[in-house]
Amino acid sequence: MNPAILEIGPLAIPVWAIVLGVGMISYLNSAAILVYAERRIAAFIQNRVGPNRVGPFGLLQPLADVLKLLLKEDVTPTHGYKKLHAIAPMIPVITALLSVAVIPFGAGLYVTDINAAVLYLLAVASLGVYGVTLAGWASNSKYSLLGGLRAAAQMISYELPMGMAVASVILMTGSLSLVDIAESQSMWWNFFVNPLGAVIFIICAFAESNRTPFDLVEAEQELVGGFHTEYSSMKFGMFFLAEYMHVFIGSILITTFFFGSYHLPFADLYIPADMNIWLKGILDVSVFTLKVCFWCFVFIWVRWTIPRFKYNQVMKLGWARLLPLSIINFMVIATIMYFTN
Amino acid sequence: MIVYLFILLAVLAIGSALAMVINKNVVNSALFLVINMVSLAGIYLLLNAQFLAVIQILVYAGAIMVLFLFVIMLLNVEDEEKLFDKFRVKYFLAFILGAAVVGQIFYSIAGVTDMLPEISSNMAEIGTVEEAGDVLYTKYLLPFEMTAILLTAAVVGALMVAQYKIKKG
Amino acid sequence: MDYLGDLQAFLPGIITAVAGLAVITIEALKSGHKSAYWVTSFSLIVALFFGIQSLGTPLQEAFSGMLVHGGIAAFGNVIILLGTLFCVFLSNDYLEGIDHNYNEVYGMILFATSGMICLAGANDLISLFLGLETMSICLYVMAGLIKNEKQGAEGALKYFLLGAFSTGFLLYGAALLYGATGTTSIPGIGAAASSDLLFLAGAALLLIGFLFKVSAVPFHMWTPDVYQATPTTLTAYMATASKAATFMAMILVLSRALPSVEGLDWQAVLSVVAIITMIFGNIIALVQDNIKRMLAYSSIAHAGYALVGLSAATPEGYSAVAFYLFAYTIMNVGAFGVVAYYERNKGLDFSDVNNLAGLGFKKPMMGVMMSLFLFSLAGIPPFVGFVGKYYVFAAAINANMVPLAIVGVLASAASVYYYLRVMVYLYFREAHKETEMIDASFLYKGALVILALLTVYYGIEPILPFGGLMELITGF
Amino acid sequence: MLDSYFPILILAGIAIVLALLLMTLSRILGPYRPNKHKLNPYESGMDPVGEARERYSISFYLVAMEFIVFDLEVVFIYPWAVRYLDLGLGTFISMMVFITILLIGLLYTLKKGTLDWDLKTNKI
Amino acid sequence: MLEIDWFLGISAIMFSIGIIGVLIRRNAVVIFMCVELMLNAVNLTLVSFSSFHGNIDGQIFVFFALAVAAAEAVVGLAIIIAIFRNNLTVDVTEINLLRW
Repeated sequence: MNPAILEIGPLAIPVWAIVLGVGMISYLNSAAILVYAERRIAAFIQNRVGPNRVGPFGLLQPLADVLKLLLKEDVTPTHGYKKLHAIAPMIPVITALLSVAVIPFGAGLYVTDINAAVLYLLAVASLGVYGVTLAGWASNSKYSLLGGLRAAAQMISYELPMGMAVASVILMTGSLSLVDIAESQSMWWNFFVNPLGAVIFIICAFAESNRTPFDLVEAEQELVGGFHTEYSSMKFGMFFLAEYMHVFIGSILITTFFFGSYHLPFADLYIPADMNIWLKGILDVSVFTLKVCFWCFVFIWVRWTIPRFKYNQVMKLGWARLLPLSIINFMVIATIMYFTN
Repeated sequence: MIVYLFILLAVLAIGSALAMVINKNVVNSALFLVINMVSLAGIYLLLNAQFLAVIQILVYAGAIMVLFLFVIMLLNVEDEEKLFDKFRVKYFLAFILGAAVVGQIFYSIAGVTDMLPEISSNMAEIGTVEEAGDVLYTKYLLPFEMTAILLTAAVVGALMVAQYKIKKG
Repeated sequence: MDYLGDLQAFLPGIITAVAGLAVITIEALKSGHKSAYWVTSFSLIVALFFGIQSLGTPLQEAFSGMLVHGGIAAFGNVIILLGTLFCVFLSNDYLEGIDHNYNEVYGMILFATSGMICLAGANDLISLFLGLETMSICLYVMAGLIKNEKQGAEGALKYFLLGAFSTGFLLYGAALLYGATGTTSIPGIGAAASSDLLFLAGAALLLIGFLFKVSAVPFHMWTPDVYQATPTTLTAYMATASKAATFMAMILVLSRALPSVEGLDWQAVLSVVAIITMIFGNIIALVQDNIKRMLAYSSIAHAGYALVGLSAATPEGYSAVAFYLFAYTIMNVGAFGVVAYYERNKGLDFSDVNNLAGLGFKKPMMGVMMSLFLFSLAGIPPFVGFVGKYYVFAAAINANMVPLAIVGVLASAASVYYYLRVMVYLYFREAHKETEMIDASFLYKGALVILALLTVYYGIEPILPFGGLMELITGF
Repeated sequence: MLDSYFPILILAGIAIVLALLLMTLSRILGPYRPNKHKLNPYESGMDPVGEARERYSISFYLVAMEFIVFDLEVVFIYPWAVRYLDLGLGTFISMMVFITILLIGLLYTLKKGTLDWDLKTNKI
Repeated sequence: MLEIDWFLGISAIMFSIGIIGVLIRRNAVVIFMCVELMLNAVNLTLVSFSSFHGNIDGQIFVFFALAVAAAEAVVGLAIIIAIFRNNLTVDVTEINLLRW
């Protein structure tokens, strides 16, 4: 728990509570903003107009979407397991929200700093697999089950190179705490010293979010909607929400691990150490937000420009290319670090 | 506070263990086992073993149980129709044996609780990643390398057993 | 840390593990390449060489207390490697004959051997547990090797489920011992031993785990099915090397971690188990028609004889057990080897004892060999089996356990019946159907001859004037 | 130490409540008029053929199996990555050996067709 | 405050539930899950002893127990797949196993 306490007049609010609240709200809102952004950007890329009816510039479109989803009929297919069918969509949302706890949004602006934060993130991510698997299983449909199994296999496959890429970051930081990792990049971003790890991590983040070019799970031509073929109403909405939250988290993690977190490049050179705490806080948060927005944009950009892989290509890329590459990258960095120290 | 948390987790752990054993549906059983493992991770936290708590979720719930689920789904294992259809000697023996083990272990535990120490004060430092790293690769070097052999052997063996071999020649 | 010293201490294990990895790599790059077999044999010979070289060195710790080497542990390594080496020699031909000569089998054997060496020298509950599991997991796989027939997979499943079940007990025992003493080191546990209930419960659960692995009687139900389902030469490996390793670990644990504390009378428990095991194993073996099941029950009975030596709990008893394991390994690998030879012939199911009728004269060499190993298993002089039993029972008598020794001798006398029965079929019955018998390869025959020579040599060695093996073992 | 996990507990509570809330909202607001055809599983407008829960290639199993192994590798690597600079050359080499052994296993499984979904030997 | 026998008690109860499950269930997959439950229970014992003794050996033991449980799961499920291929069932009473 962040020990810092913020005193505003007579109120003494612990910083962690503020970060928790703001973080959660931005997580939830990110989905809405991203849906709108995705549509507009897609339209721009495809030379269309995009949503522009609801509100100014179509800004209220996400709200209308949510309302629509809420008012739809909730259908559970026959012979499906009703309870599992209802539980499955909740899992990815919950696991996505849980990751907010360990991420630092600025110097001192974090909810909690636990000893095994990186492993915590991996553990939470690995629990997300249950959502898709169970959704596929509970729907009693061929497409759903195959889609669920495919999604799960793909997610676990890309978790490993991701873990190894993070391991190569930990070699340099010597700590599993995200706060330490963020702090250690005040001079050199990890991207500058470990570019291969960064690239691997980015590819894995794309694959983890199950979006094009890795959206085999819902490859429409083969599997209709994949594991959520049989979902409607808000249950479907929650899978949708989780997908965009994963994009958001992916961007946050890319930023935190490899692109300097809340630091400007080579910040040590020109940011004075005794900067006003409020000013510093605002600077950190805006730098962080900007970077995250950039990566969200990249996610959307890639989705609308790159075609989909075949499933066996995806698996081959994960196991036969990225995993050995990430392990070799790890070993090389470890060797260099060991013999230069 | 901690005591209430402990009771909650304990009830969750034991309840899910029981539910796992008496549930007819295999997928449900597997999910109850996952709940059991997650609540065990919570109990590890109460014991200040923070690193292990995370590992428990990562490896058990996130990897081993996923493998179980995959196999259940691949094989489409059917439900057991009759779990307690009729009285069997086997069930009786099973309960006797289970009760005997519980009784015996309770008895042994009850005999020694006074002698065992209170929770160690330096425990918060012991459960960390750094502490584990310090001994794992020095004192426990041999088991560490044996683990690699064990895992490789398991992978090779499992592949050999699971794949359908077409006879040579 | 003294890494070079550690490497040297675990050298046989390292050689086998590296060879196993090499075999896997060969199989991955060139499927079915013959060199895997040669790598296996060569590495085992080298490992055996180093193992023999370390005989006679005093018992020392290595790997910061995880492992002991030298002394009785070194002798354990020699037994394991010897058994493995001959099993590999026999397996090549046999598996070729039944169309299951996959290179992975050699990899599994090598990994299992590495685990056994870790187990036989374990000085810490953690390395003991890992060694045991490495061994067991490879054995589960071997039991499931013939998976295209129902029997193989069933045997593997039974072995696996019961094995994993017993692992739970063993681990719980280890956990309670750790709780009672605060350390996982075996000498450390011995030093902190107390007679409180936690310690006793831990010791009891640990023993249950061990007794399962050596298939002592209340925990033996997997043995016959598994032995029957496994390819015969691999059964020989299961029955000899793995048992030798487990017994060696038991010797180390019993003698160093469980000293005679008040209230913990494991000697009595073990002697009761030994009596039941000997009686039960021999009686069921009497009625078996399948020769592999017969050998399975006989191996249960032999575990009983070894337990007699353990329950004596004297240095003499422990050395007797070590010698007994040596004797058991060479004669049992031999017996299974001959059975495997018969079984390879198509036409009849030669694992049925009735179908062996009249084969003794048809293939005289195999017949003689079979009789020799069976005589030795029955404990008839002048073969090594007799010497082993003599030492074990003598140790029991010297430890004031005369009734135990008497039961052992009686059970052993009863066992003569079923061993001789096989010979009666081989020599004194008419063959009811003419079958073509294949010729065994030179290496196969050679391995069996060497085993037979060892059986005879160590049977008469104690009366030879120069220093015997038993003196060497008792020297530890 | 437990303090630092307290926010996670709160967060988990909020997340679960939120998920349940969204679920019940749609239950309350949405209509519910089921009929047989609506509840049929989707199969391109046809009546479903055969059982949904068929049996698939064991490649899924093989992938999950390799995942377990390398998940454990990651678990063993992290404490090492934190401490290895202070622990000496022996530790460094032993980790390299560990990784190499697991890579041999990976090579083996890949060569044996783990990722080949249509391989004959991968059928159940 | 928390006392060690509470933790050991939970662990013992879970272990026994596991034993009972192994003995009464007929589905090989479930039997295997019960074995995993037993191993989990033991891990809890180890962690609580480690915590109360104040040394890390018990936790390291759990580390290796985890690795072993993983290896067992890998091999065990492979065997279950193999037996399913032959018998089209994983019911142990139909495979004539476990004749006690």
